[in-house]
Order: sequence, then C-alpha cells, then structure tokens
Amino acid sequence: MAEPKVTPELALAHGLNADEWERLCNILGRVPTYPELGIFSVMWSEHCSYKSSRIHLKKFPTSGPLVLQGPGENAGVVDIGDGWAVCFKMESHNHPSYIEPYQGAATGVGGILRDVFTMGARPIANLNGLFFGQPSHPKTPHLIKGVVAGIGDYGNCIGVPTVGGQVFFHPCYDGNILVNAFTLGLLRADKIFRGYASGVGNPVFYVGSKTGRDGIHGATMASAEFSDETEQKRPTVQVGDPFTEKLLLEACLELMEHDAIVGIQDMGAAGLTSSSFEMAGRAGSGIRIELDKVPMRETGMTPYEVLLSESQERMLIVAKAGAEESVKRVFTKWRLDAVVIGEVTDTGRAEIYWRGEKVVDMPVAPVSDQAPVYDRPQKEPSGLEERKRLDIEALRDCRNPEEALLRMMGSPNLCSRRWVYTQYDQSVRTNTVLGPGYDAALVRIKGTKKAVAMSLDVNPRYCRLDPYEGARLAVAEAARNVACTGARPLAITDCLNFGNPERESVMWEFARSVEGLASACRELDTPVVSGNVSFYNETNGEGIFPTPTVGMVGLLEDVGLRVQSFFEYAGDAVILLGRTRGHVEGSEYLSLIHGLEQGTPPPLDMAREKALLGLLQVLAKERLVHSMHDCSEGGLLVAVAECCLKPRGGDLGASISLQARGKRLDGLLFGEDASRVVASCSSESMQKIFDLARDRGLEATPIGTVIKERLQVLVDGQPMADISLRDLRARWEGGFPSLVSRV
Amino acid sequence: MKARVHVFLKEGVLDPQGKAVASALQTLGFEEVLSVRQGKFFDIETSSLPKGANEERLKEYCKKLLANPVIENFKVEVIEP
Amino acid sequence: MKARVHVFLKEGVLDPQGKAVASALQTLGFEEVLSVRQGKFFDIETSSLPKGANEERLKEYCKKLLANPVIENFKVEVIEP
Amino acid sequence: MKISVIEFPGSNCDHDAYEWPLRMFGKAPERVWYADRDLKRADLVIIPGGFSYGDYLRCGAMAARSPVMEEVVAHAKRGGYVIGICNGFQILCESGLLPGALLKNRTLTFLCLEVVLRCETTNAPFTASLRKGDLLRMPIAHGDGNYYCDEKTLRGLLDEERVAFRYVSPEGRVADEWNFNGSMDAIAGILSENRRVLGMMPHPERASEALLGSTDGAAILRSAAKAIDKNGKVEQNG
Ligand SMILES: Nc1ncnc2c1ncn2[C@@H]1O[C@H](COP(=O)(O)OP(=O)(O)O)[C@@H](O)[C@H]1O
Ligand SMILES: [Mg+2]
Repeated sequence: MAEPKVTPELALAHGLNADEWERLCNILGRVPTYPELGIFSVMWSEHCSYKSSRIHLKKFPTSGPLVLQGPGENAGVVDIGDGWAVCFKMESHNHPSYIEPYQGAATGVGGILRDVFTMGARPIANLNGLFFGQPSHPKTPHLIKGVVAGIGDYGNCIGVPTVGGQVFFHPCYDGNILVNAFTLGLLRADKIFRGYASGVGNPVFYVGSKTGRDGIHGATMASAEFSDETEQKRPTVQVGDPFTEKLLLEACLELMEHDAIVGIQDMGAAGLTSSSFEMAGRAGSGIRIELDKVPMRETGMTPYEVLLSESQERMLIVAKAGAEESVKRVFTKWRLDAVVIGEVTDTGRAEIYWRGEKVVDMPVAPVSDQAPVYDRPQKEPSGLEERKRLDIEALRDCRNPEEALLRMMGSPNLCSRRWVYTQYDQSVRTNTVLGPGYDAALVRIKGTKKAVAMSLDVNPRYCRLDPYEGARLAVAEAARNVACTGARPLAITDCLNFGNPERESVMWEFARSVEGLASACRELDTPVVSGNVSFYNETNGEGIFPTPTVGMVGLLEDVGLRVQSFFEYAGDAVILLGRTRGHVEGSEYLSLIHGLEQGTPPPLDMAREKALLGLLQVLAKERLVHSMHDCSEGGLLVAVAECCLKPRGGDLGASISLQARGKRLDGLLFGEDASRVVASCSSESMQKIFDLARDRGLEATPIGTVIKERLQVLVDGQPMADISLRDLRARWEGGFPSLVSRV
Repeated sequence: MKARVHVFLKEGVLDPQGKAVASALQTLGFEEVLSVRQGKFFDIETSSLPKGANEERLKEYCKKLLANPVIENFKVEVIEP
Repeated sequence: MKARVHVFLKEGVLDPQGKAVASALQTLGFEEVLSVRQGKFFDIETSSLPKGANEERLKEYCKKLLANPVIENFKVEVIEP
Repeated sequence: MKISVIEFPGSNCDHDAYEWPLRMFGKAPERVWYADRDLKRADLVIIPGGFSYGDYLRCGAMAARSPVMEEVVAHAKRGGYVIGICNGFQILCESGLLPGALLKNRTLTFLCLEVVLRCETTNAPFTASLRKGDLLRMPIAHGDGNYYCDEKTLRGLLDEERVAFRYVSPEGRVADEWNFNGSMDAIAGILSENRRVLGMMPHPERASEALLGSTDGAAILRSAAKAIDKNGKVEQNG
C-alpha cells in the first residue's frame, strides 16, 4: 500500500498545528516520513504529552518520606512498612467507553492493571469512578449496563477484586460519560521495576498479544472533541482479552523473580511508539527496532500501523544481555509471544527498520520530553458569579422531611450501588475486609497485621460552582472516608476529567482545580504520586463539569482495629462529630428537590478537617467507637439512614433528636457541611470521645440512640420522620434497578 | 416467520474466544486448525408480518439490538416466511 | 478447509439469553416477536485434510470440545473443502 | 491427608485454594500445573475457582480437556477425593465426573454476594461433620452458576441424596428470591455416585476466616480431612 505524502495538511489531520509542524521539521531538519509523522502525532497529542496541563501539574506536592516513586513512571509507589509498598494509579477511558461501553471500560481496566504490574506489583484491588448522563437520557441505561459489565468481566476474569468506587449522574455527562479505573498493587519496597531502556546492547523484547489494527489513533482521539462527524470516523475498537492479560501478569511477575529485567513498560496509549520512546527517553539512550519482527495478527500491516496500534495486553521489556533464554522460557510456559525486536543503543536516536529499510530516524529526547508546552489562556466562566449567588430565604423550607428523605434515598445519586457491585468479584484473593458499601474499602496485607484503605471521591457539582474548593473538598472527603476505617491517609492518585482546554473557561477550571488539589494535598500531607489528565470531554461544544476524581490510599497498621460504617448494637449512642451550620447551597437536596444547582460549595476549614482525621484514627485505635460514617452527599439525615442499612443484613435503626437552634430544616437535615462524621459507641465511651474531640477543638454532639426496626427523627422535640427500615431499604435498593430496567 | 440471524465480529477485530478455541483444538491434537472465529446466531420466530417486510424487519432487529455496529456485522436469513 | 459449525442448546434446555433478547425486542416495539433462541457458531479454517475426512473431522471437534453434549447439539457444514 | 491444588492457565482462585488448607491445618498442599500429569500422591484434589482459559467457549470446557484432568478422572475412579469450587465445579461437569451443566445466571450478569447454603446430606466426607439442615454463609462469585440437568438425572440426584447444598433464605427456606442464579431445585452443590467428588458454586475457601466475615467454609474441608484420615489413604497409581 502506498503511503500518503507528508504535508502540513496531513499533519493537521493528525492533530498537529502549524507551529508544531514547524517545530518537528526543525527537530528532524527535514520533512518527516509517514511513520515519523504518526509518531509525532501521538507523542505530542494531549493524551501522551500533557502539553496543556504540564505547567499546572508541577504545582502538586509529589514527594514525602513514604513516597518511593512519584509521578512520571507507570504508577506511583508508597512505602507501607515491613518491607512492603503499594503501587497505585487511576486512569480514564472515557471516549472509548462512550463509543463501545463494554469494551471501552474493559480495556480501561486492562490498561490500568498493566500500569501497576509493570512496576513489579501484584494487583490486589480495583476501584472505579463512573459518571453517567441523566438516567432518562435514552443512551444512559445501555451505557451503564455495558460499562459495569465490562469493568466486572475484566477484573473478575483476571482475579483482582473490585472493592469500591463511585457512581454519579448528571446531564452534563449525557454525551461524555467518564470511566475512571483505579488499581492498587502490592510489592516489596526494594523491588520496584521501572520503564528504563538502558545498557547499550541489551535486547528489547516484545511480549504478550499479537499486534493488530486495533485503536490506531486512540490517543489522538482522546485528544479531540466529539462531534457527530467523529462518531462516524470510529477507529477499530480495541477488544479486551482478560485471559491473555492474566497470563501476561503471571508471566511478568514470574520473570521479575529472575534477574533478567532492566526495564519494563506496558504498551498503553500509542502502543509501541510511546513505550519505546518513553523508555529510551527516561534512560537517555537510543533504541533500534526491527519493526517487522513484531508478532502480527493481521496481514498487510504497514510500519505506520504497527507503530501506532493500540492492541491490548502487550509489554516492552528491556532484558539484560544474556538473559534472553530466561525471558523466553517464562513466556513459553505461559504460552505467550516473547520476541527480540531490537536493542538499546547509545545514539540517543530511535532508529526503526522495516524489512531492512530505515523508516524512522529521529532523536528520542525532543520527541519524548520536549513536546510543546502550552500555557493556555484562562478566563473565569461567564455566569459563574451568578451561579454562586443563591437567595436561600426565597426558597421554601422543607415541610415534610420524611418524604424528602425517602425520595432522596431512592434517587440516582444516593441510592444503593448494589446493582453495580454485585457484578464485581469483591472477595477473590481473600483479602477484602471491607468491600463496596463501606466508606472506604479495606484490604489486608497477608503476612502482616496491616491493611490498606482506599476511596474514590469527587463531587462535580461542587467543582462546577467552585473548582478550587470543589477539588479541596474531594481530597478532604476521600481522606475522611479512609480515616473512617481507622486508617491514616497516605497519598493520592487523581484523574482530571475536563472539557476542551483550548477554551479559556475550561482551562481556568482546570488550573483552579489543580491548585485546589495541590493545596489540599499539601495541607493533609498526602502527596500526589500518580494521575492522569483527560481533556476534550465535550460533545458539540458542551463540556462536562470539572471532574477531578481523587483516589486516596491510607494505611491501617493493625487490621484488628478497623472500624466499619454501620450501626452495630441496639442501645448504642449515636454522635455527630463536626459542626453543622446548615449549608444547603450546592447540595444534592437543592438539586433534587428544588432543581437548583447554585450557591457555593460548603466551606472547608482544612485545619479542622485535619483535626477530625486525627480524631477518627485515635477513636479507632482506642476502640472507642463501633461505627464511623462520613457525612457527605445528602447531609446528616442521609448519612444516618445509610448507617442503618447493612450490606450483610441485620439492619438496625436509630432514634435521632436534633436541635434546630434557628437553622432551617433543610440545612439542618440535608445540608452538606464538610468535615462531619456520624459515629456510634457504647454509652461508656461517650465522655471519652467528647473529651478527645474537645482537645482538638472539634464539636461532638450526641444526636440519638441505635434502636431496632425504625428510623425516627425529632427536631426540637417535634416528630419529623418515622420510617420502617423495610421501607427505607426498599427505596434505597429499588433506585438503581429502576434506572437500568429500561432497554 | 422463522429466521436465523448471524452476528459476527468485523474483520480485524480481535476475537479472543476464537483464538483460545483454535489453540485448544490444536492442543487436543487437531493440528490442522489454522484459525477459528466465533460468532452468535439467533433463531427467531415471529407472527406473520406484512408481505415482503421480513428481511427489512430482521435488519432492524440487528441494528436496534442484536448487533453492536461498532465491532459486529450481521447477516439475516428468512427460513420460512 | 473452510467450515462453519453451529452449536445450539437442546430443546427443553432453558435459554435465558434468548428469552431476554425476545423480550427486549418486544419492548423495542417489535411486538411480532414470538421467541428467540441464541446459539454460537464457529468459522474454522484448517490446512487440507485427507480427502473425504472433512465432515468427520468437524464432528470430532464438536464432540471433543465445541459442544457440551449435556445441553447442546451441533451441526457441521463444509464451506470449501 | 495429602492435598493437591490444580492450576490451569487463567485460574485465579488457585492462591486462595492453596492457602485454605495451609491456614486451617498449617500444612501447605502441593501445586499441580495443568500440563503435568503428576497429582503428587494426593488423597484430595482441589480444583480451584477462577476463569480457566478465560471462561471462553464454555466455562471449564477447555480445562476439562487438559492432560491433568485425565489423571483427576483416574484418581476419582480409584476412589480418590475431589472438590471443585466454582470454576472447579464447572470443570467437573464438563469432564463428566459430575452430571449436569452450569448455565448462565438467570440475571445474565456476574453475581458476587454472600449466600446462605443449607446442608442437604451428611452422607459424604465433605459434610459428615455437619448436621443436616445446617446453614452456612459464604460468597458466590460467578456468571454461570445456574445448575441444570435433565429430569432423569435430577431424579437420580434426589433419590440418591446427592444434592449436597441448596441456596436458601437466611431462615433456611428454599425460595425463588434466594436462588439468585436460578439453579434447578436451588442446587448449589452435588456429589458423585461414590460421594467422594463434590462440586459447588459457592466459595468455602473465602469463608474460612473471621476477618473476612465467615468461617462456615472451614467446616467442609475439616470434615473432609477427618473422613479421609479415617478411611485411610487413597490407593495411588504407579
Ligand atoms: N462503581 C462502583 N463500584 C464499586 N463500588 C461502588 C461503586 N460506586 C459506589 N460504590 C460503593 O458504594 C458505596 C457508596 O458510594 P458513595 O456514596 O460514593 O460513598 P461515599 O459517599 O461514602 O463516598 C461505597 O462503598 C462505594 O465504594
Ligand atoms: Mg462519595
């Protein structure tokens, strides 16, 4: 097949603008070949080069005494003591999941798993953050079913439990759903593998599945907006093969036991191109590849196609010279291809041959890390000031809290996620101490007393109203969820999902969100160790809400001290930690009951939050509480109701009595003031808890008692709600199935 | 009408199942097997439709539900009108 | 040889997938749909076999692997010897 | 008692099955790779859950035809003990050691949740230490656990009391809503004719530690160990 002539126009069609075209011609000192153009286009795509986000991401705190590997590698690594470390990262697979929900979500999971095991870690837990359009949108049920099945089938098949996540519905995702996949792996702290192609003469191995024409230009697609036209121009969709990935996982981990690997990296977005350039780039070396040696699944593939293919379940390994036989032996055992396709050189260039002919000859460094960097213009979105104004007094206060509570419990954003997570294997590997349904998942580390806690959080509505505060609230909520188990928050990974960065308002939202994450992480001493940026989540000019998903990881030194989220014993006292001001602006209540998404997100005092996180850990350590549950979307009453509905049955209710002290009912019951936790404890522990809270300048208020069968609420002595747990559960559990029951 | 609809993966789309079946057959001693692609079919019965509408109708089933146009093609076949 | 093998559920064996497809089609407005049974097929390519062996060989694939005799029947078809 | 755990490509509960006796008895079982034919003198063979061969084609179909399964069949014919869990159960059915087949769950989705099992017979090594009617809590995690067999086979299973476990309500009642995957007669596990081969969809190895929420699964392995030690070693070939 004749290759097209390379021109500035062709470059433009590859997503490279005039400046970039000039820049690449200068780097080469000539017009690129067609394969070279392909390489530039993917390496300099937003997805791979981070050209619009790079200057902002520098603001993150990324180091700390426990950080063994920060951003820049395939995944971050944090020390958890006793010689162990955890490796984790989150990644988006938004565009592919919208086009083909099942395969898009499945390959998203496959990709993030490879990022983690490539570091030498055995994946032990998955989380997923899902953001769908409104339930009534004709595409939504189909997208939900496909995405959930895809995530489940991949993780289930490979044998990594999916232990938590988040699902959020909003019309802003109607044309752009988000699928954020998180994986955490376990490794020895002194056995971290990295993506370095060093050591002149070392062989470069291609291992795993064969290469086909899958997803060519997936990376550039993830860097372009959707329009009705792109929906036509679909690339060949990548199909996940979890069975092969399982074999690849076992083979890689087995090989890592041998002293054979210099560097290893998965072929993710932009496939062989990005893995080879990035590995050589990190090591400051060169690389020579004989492209026609790549195992191919289809006939007639061109060098361009082989370089840009995004076929899944493949890895690039730079082995020690002389270790070729061990590599082959291990991969043969697992019935996978392992082929030497090239070697490391000292030229600083990538020289790629096809049937003896040199088709690519370009310097590595300028391509891999001198991609263009843009400080794109920013401007506050128009109308934001108006959106932030809300005359609450003009709104009718809640008249029937019981009805409001029932409605909220069955609503898309608050109802039980059981329909989702029963499709996920939660307990394979026998480590899951707290799975989905708890504030944070808790996974024990065998052979130690330790357990790792993790939670995904973000409230896009807050971020829309104030991206800076919204991002800080996401970090705070994730940390609080983790601390509710008794664990200490250690570090985060993030997934920054935004619209088109070439629009000033989107760039403004992005910059503010990054600053918010950075400041919050600095204040909580939870560095950012890995992450991912997904721009261009727009359809026909309609962007999503800023959605900086936060994945927080924490450590519980003694799993015996864990705290769970549900009422355990009738007769226990129910207490509220933290202060209620009645902030109803920006809340789920306001959106659901009044159809308003206005005002400011709840104010966050990070010093108080930090004090609260400390208190939660002490309460766990001193065994003073029987349950702790974060109070977030839906406010206090929803939090209490959630404490009643246990994942394993045996529900217990509560009799709650609150003082309004002049607050509006909606704010008191459904306001979303930050930094609050609902706890239950024996009456003997109460005083001790109050003392510990006071020492830290925190409020702690007794608000009721755990009882059987009903949830009863009094405000200033007046009955506000009296609901049987059976009804409450029916509402809460009925919500999700009704969303997906439409064809 | 009685009909059969075949739904198969488009050419070039990876078929992990077919691949695994092929290699299992080879391991079982059927070394002559070169490749296997797996597909689905649906045997459909309907009450009678307006004359001549059968084939069109089957295609609609495929477009609306039976086939995933992103990765699959289909072929319809009326067996008994 | 090129061949196609159909594997289908025996009559009487519950086919929850087919049932779900039928009811989904009905919900989509295709009210004429009475029943759907879902099956699998395999498109197989082999290197050439001794003359006349093709059909027998395909049946062996089915008996040894492709079909589960407890619940499934099969039908083989040589497309190109 | 000697235990071996078989590992197929794609098995993913092999670690869990391996650690099960290790945690309970402090003694590590043997690992047996699917391509080998040596069961390492096992009395009890555990066929673990997971996705052998990705569950492609049919769950358990390809594993059932691998070399090691010929040895497992021979072992069972000699009176050896076998337990197949989840995918292991599917493999046992595919290999003909147990009757019937496991179809797609009636929800057409994968299902992972805790179920309640009722012990239906104590006339088997795996349940001899239980009482009939005992309720056990443990998770299921499968997409194809909907047990099916023809009428005659079912009659046989019932007449010979070869149903080991049924899915029941928390109070111990058989009821449609608690039979999540839609299994015929709410069957969760069955025995071979000689009662020494057990296949079950739920995961006892995931329910043998208080930290993970239930210890009920331990009873099955403990019971088997007791029975095997009492009955004496299984005759070995070669
Ligand atoms: N996509 C998902 N996958 C698995 N578990 C989920 C998913 N979405 C939500 N969950 C689980 O459901 C529970 C409720 O979620 P959420 O309301 O977001 O919790 P919180 O408000 O405490 O952060 C959590 O335990 C969470 O892990
Ligand atoms: Mg949340």
